[in-house]
Amino acid sequence: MILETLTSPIILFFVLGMFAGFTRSDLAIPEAMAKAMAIYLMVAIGLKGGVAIAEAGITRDLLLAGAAGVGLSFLVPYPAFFLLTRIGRLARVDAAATAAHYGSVSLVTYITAAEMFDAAGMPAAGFMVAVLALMEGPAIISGLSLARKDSDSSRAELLHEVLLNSSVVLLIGSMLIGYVAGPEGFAPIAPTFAVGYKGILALFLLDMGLLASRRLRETRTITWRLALLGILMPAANGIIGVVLGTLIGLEPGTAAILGVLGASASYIAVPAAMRLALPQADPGIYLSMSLGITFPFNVVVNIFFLSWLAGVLA
Amino acid sequence: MILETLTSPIILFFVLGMFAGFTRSDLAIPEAMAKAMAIYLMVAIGLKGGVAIAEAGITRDLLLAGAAGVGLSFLVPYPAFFLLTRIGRLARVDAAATAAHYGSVSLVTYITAAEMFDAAGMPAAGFMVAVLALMEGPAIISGLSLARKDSDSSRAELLHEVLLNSSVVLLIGSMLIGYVAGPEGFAPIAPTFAVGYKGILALFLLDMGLLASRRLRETRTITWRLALLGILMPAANGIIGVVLGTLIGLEPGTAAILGVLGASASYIAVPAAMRLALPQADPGIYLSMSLGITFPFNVVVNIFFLSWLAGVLA
Amino acid sequence: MILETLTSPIILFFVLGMFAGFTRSDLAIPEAMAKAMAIYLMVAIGLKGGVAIAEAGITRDLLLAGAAGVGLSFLVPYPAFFLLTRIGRLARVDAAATAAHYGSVSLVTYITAAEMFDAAGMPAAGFMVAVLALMEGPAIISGLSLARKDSDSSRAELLHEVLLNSSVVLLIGSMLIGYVAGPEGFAPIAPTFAVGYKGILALFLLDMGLLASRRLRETRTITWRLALLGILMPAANGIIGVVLGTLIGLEPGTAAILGVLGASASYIAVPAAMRLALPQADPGIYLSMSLGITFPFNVVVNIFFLSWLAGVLA
Amino acid sequence: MQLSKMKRVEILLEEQLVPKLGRIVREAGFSGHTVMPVLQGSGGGGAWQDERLTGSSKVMLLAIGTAEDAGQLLEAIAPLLDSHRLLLTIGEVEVIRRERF
Amino acid sequence: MQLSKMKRVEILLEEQLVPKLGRIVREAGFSGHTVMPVLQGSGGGGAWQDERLTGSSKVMLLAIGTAEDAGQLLEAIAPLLDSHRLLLTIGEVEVIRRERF
Amino acid sequence: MQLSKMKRVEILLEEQLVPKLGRIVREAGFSGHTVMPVLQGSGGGGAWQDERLTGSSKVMLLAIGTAEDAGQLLEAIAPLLDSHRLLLTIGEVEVIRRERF
Ligand SMILES: Nc1ncnc2c1ncn2[C@@H]1O[C@H](COP(=O)(O)O)[C@@H](O)[C@H]1O
Ligand SMILES: Nc1ncnc2c1ncn2[C@@H]1O[C@H](COP(=O)(O)O)[C@@H](O)[C@H]1O
Ligand SMILES: Nc1ncnc2c1ncn2[C@@H]1O[C@H](COP(=O)(O)O)[C@@H](O)[C@H]1O
Ligand code: NA
Ligand code: NA
Ligand code: NA
Repeated sequence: MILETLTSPIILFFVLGMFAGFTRSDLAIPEAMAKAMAIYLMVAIGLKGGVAIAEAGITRDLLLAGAAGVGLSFLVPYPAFFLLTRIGRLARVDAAATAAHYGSVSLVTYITAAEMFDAAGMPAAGFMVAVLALMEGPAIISGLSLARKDSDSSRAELLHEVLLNSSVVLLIGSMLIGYVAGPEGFAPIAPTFAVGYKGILALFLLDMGLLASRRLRETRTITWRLALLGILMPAANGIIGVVLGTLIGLEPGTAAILGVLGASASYIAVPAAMRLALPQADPGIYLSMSLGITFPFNVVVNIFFLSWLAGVLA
Repeated sequence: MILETLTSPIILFFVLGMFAGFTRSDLAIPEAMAKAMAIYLMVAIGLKGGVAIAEAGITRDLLLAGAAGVGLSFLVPYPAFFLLTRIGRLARVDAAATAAHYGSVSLVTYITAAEMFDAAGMPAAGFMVAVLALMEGPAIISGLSLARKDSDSSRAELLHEVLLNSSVVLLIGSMLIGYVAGPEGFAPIAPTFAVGYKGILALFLLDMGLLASRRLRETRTITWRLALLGILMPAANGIIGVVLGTLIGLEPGTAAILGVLGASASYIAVPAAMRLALPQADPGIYLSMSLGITFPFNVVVNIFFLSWLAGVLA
Repeated sequence: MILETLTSPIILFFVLGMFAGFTRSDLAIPEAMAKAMAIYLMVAIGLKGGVAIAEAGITRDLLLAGAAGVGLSFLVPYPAFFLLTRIGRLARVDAAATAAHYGSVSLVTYITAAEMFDAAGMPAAGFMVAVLALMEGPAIISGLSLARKDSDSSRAELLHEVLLNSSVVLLIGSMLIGYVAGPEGFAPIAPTFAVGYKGILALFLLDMGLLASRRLRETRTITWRLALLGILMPAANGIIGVVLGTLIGLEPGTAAILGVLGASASYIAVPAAMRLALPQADPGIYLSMSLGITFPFNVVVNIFFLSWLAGVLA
Repeated sequence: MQLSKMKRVEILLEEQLVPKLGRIVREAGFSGHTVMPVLQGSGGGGAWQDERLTGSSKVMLLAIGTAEDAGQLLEAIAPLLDSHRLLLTIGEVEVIRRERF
Repeated sequence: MQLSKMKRVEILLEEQLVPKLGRIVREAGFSGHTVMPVLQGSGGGGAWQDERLTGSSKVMLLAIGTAEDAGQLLEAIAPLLDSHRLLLTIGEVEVIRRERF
Repeated sequence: MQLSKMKRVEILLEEQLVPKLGRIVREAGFSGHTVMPVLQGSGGGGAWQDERLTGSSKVMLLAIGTAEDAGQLLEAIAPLLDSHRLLLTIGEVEVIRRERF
């Protein structure tokens, strides 16, 4: 699988984006195109997950995986905060904001992993999309409590942001639609969301490569200690996720993807929430770590490692 | 069909958009993506209609339906104006501008209905795309004459706007291309415009739900009387269209869609024309009515009702 | 083939765009949509070319065609400069900038020709995408040396622009990805880049028609002499390219497309470079000629003529 | 470097009116104008948001000219201010090469 | 035509803060505000580029009001200037129909 | 609140020149700059419209600084004004916390 990973067009487009970014090519994906692709991908996996649940029903596995995911999202920020202040030497507010990113999840990491596990013949359960959506929010709450600050915005504003931010609404909404429509209702719109899917993901990763390398290039706040944590934390969180998934009896692919969710760090939903709730925290730190270091590490190395681990544990 | 309607992903995405809008989620479809989808949908139905005409030829039905459509577009604004001033208590210029919207047509309502009639086994004739394009303009002229005002812009400017606005050019242009290219010429580009079509429509309706609910939320000018008219007028216009279509001998699906065109109110082409020609009219009124009230009513209730009516009359 | 050309939807959408532009319709393709389509098309042909090379290997033809293309790109600006100053009566700097455009190439002209040769049963070799990418840059260097000016920007900046501009990175990058992934690696993402391809090209040509006609409408700097050169130069360059291609033993379709590359004039990469390196040159001149005159001439007439010529010579 | 005092006129208007306003501005004596996008706003007539799909999009038109040009523009534009809900402000700026304006 | 002196306040801020700032501006007495897009910038905190995907997008909020309004706004906004890295400038403009502001 | 007088420099330029101008602005002593999009315009050289595809896109660069910074910038930028068709205006604004600039 290692060679397949490295010659997969999806990964290669990510590498191309990194290359273009580091060489300061003027290649740029228009903002609206990037957002359109993100919306498309969220709707596509939401629908797919919903149809899968409609076919399989609401199972014990789904409920257990959901509980495990929410637990991870709530708890991961605490050890992360500890490491970021002690080893990373960050100030309280920066450490808290960054910790929230690591508790939450990255949609693109999830999709990339799902694709690669599929191709490798150990597919993850469709319902994991629901777990993905559930894991976005709890870490934000933990992060804010770590900042010992009720945030600049009221609790109501924040809860609103956590429960109704665009990716949660799109993921859960599309999943419900897929669930209600079922396989037959989904059939007429399936071509749009099935045929184009992988190619769009490849183009999206091209943009992610551009964004990640630009982050790394422009950063002035990342020390070697922080860079190290940007690799150690997802490695550790990933292992915890896979072990937990195996213990509660998930299939290897599903356990592996729980690990991927644990390992992944948010760079879309959580930064937006932090700019509102913790504007004092420096986005240069949390974005450079989650997008510049952790994301490439997960995509190029960790996904592969976690699937191997899940296979061994099973 | 009623259950199919309510579990159709197309309608469900509209509902999801309404939900996101009402709960003030930050979900937003980028402007450029919305425009791209609109262009794609217009080209797709234009081509489809043109190919259909190339196959069937220019028939008596086409000519009769065209004449009926143009007549409806010209005449509907007059009773609408009467109701809007008497019952709706609008000032002359606001009533005239709003009446123009109801005489003209909504592309998305048309496409949604066409899809649903197709799925229900009573397809509308392909040439109705031509009727759709013909019905856009006449109502604008009636509306301006009702405003007793030659408009701020010269007659030439206005005629230009009516005949060459972007949706007319795209619809008629694509139809001509489909007609000239015929089924064989269309084949190579068919995948793009056939495979993706329904999925794109679903995403577009997500955006329409967002726009419609935002309109309703922000409106301060809609009274209960106006809200009522926003439902009564499309109901009445729809019935008139279906009856007329049946009388001139159209197939049930085709008569039903003539009703849908009569019932639908513009919220893209006519608002743009009114901002130019009747800037004194309040966009808050005509957009809230056409987009906030009439569009959801048509999509969720009226399309279904009109198809039932056409079936009964046939 | 002449009738097929004129009833091909791709050409007809170009004509529709020209019509909308000349009649000043408000039809407009959002900038982000145009860029998204350009990116998509570049990635699609890059991948296709790369897969083709992976299958056929690096052949003598590829190397010869590459050398011929680079030679054309370097040399064509010199006679062009001579004609533009003598017959066209342009000032040195304007002539040099314009000459660079004619030495370089137009992606859309290439794709359109490739599609039409395919449809006509004389396909061009996939590796010509590599030649396309190689031909972008050399003409810029020739143009600047003709301007007798080391340009406003340093040599390093310019070399960077030539080697790493977005289209070169995307084309070469996608080609390498296609090459590394090979036919099997490409399969999963093939639907996105194969199914949609021709339809997207049609929509893109709609936009090109809009841009070309707007250029012609707004221009005030194009004399009849320049307009004439805008037709003579691509005709001559095209013939040279086809003859050269035939002499070095390329297949007719491949020789024809070498002619098309010679005939085509850049209007995306080179203008961007010229604004940086020769800001004194008037964009009204070089864009009106390359986009307003040469591009339509190539698409509607010259592509057809060159394919005929290549057939005769073979 | 010789600096000259000029007026900087900013007008917030519906996108559809740009060609018309462009003509008025030029007739008032300005040498040109520049149009910038606007995302959203709120005022006496309520909140408003860019939404090109329904034709509701405002833009900001910027014109630099002499005090005389600005005076003429005010005269010409006054009748439109209310009916078209324009927002107009006039500021002072300095420019070099006044002959360009 | 009667021209009145007004203040033109420009504030550069994160897009997420627009609703909050809009409220503050209105409470300070302004009759409205207008929001314009911004592409990129650089300052003490380094270079920055529009990148809505990761939630990093600044906008320019424009508010026209009396000197009194501007004074009140300054009071209200002062605590946010540092924590939220706002950039604020106040210029002078003239308007007609001052009752609108 | 202590208000200080500053210069607000606005420069209309081709997007490709932004990095270069950014450097010049900073070397002139400004603490930063902000870039805003522009849609279209018209001037002595004819009408012009945003069309990023053919590389024709102008932007507005905004820089706030002291009168001295502005003077230095004028010196540095003068040679480019004609060859690059820049439009430059200088206005007066007030800011708080002048040490930031
Ligand atoms: N005081 C103000 N400052 C800045 N912009 C304003 C102001 N008042 C109104 N506007 C803008 O002008 C538009 C129309 O204003 P109105 O006609 O008062 O609703 C608003 O939507 C705002 O974008
Ligand atoms: N002197 C200045 N002139 C114009 N814009 C500035 C200036 N200083 C800062 N900015 C803008 O304000 C943002 C934040 O500034 P800072 O907090 O200094 O990094 C920058 O990214 C610029 O967009
Ligand atoms: N008087 C003016 N007011 C505002 N913008 C102007 C003015 N003159 C020129 N411009 C802008 O500067 C650009 C170049 O001007 P020019 O070099 O005169 O063609 C124009 O396209 C406009 O966008
Ligand atoms: Na995580
Ligand atoms: Na109607
Ligand atoms: Na060429």
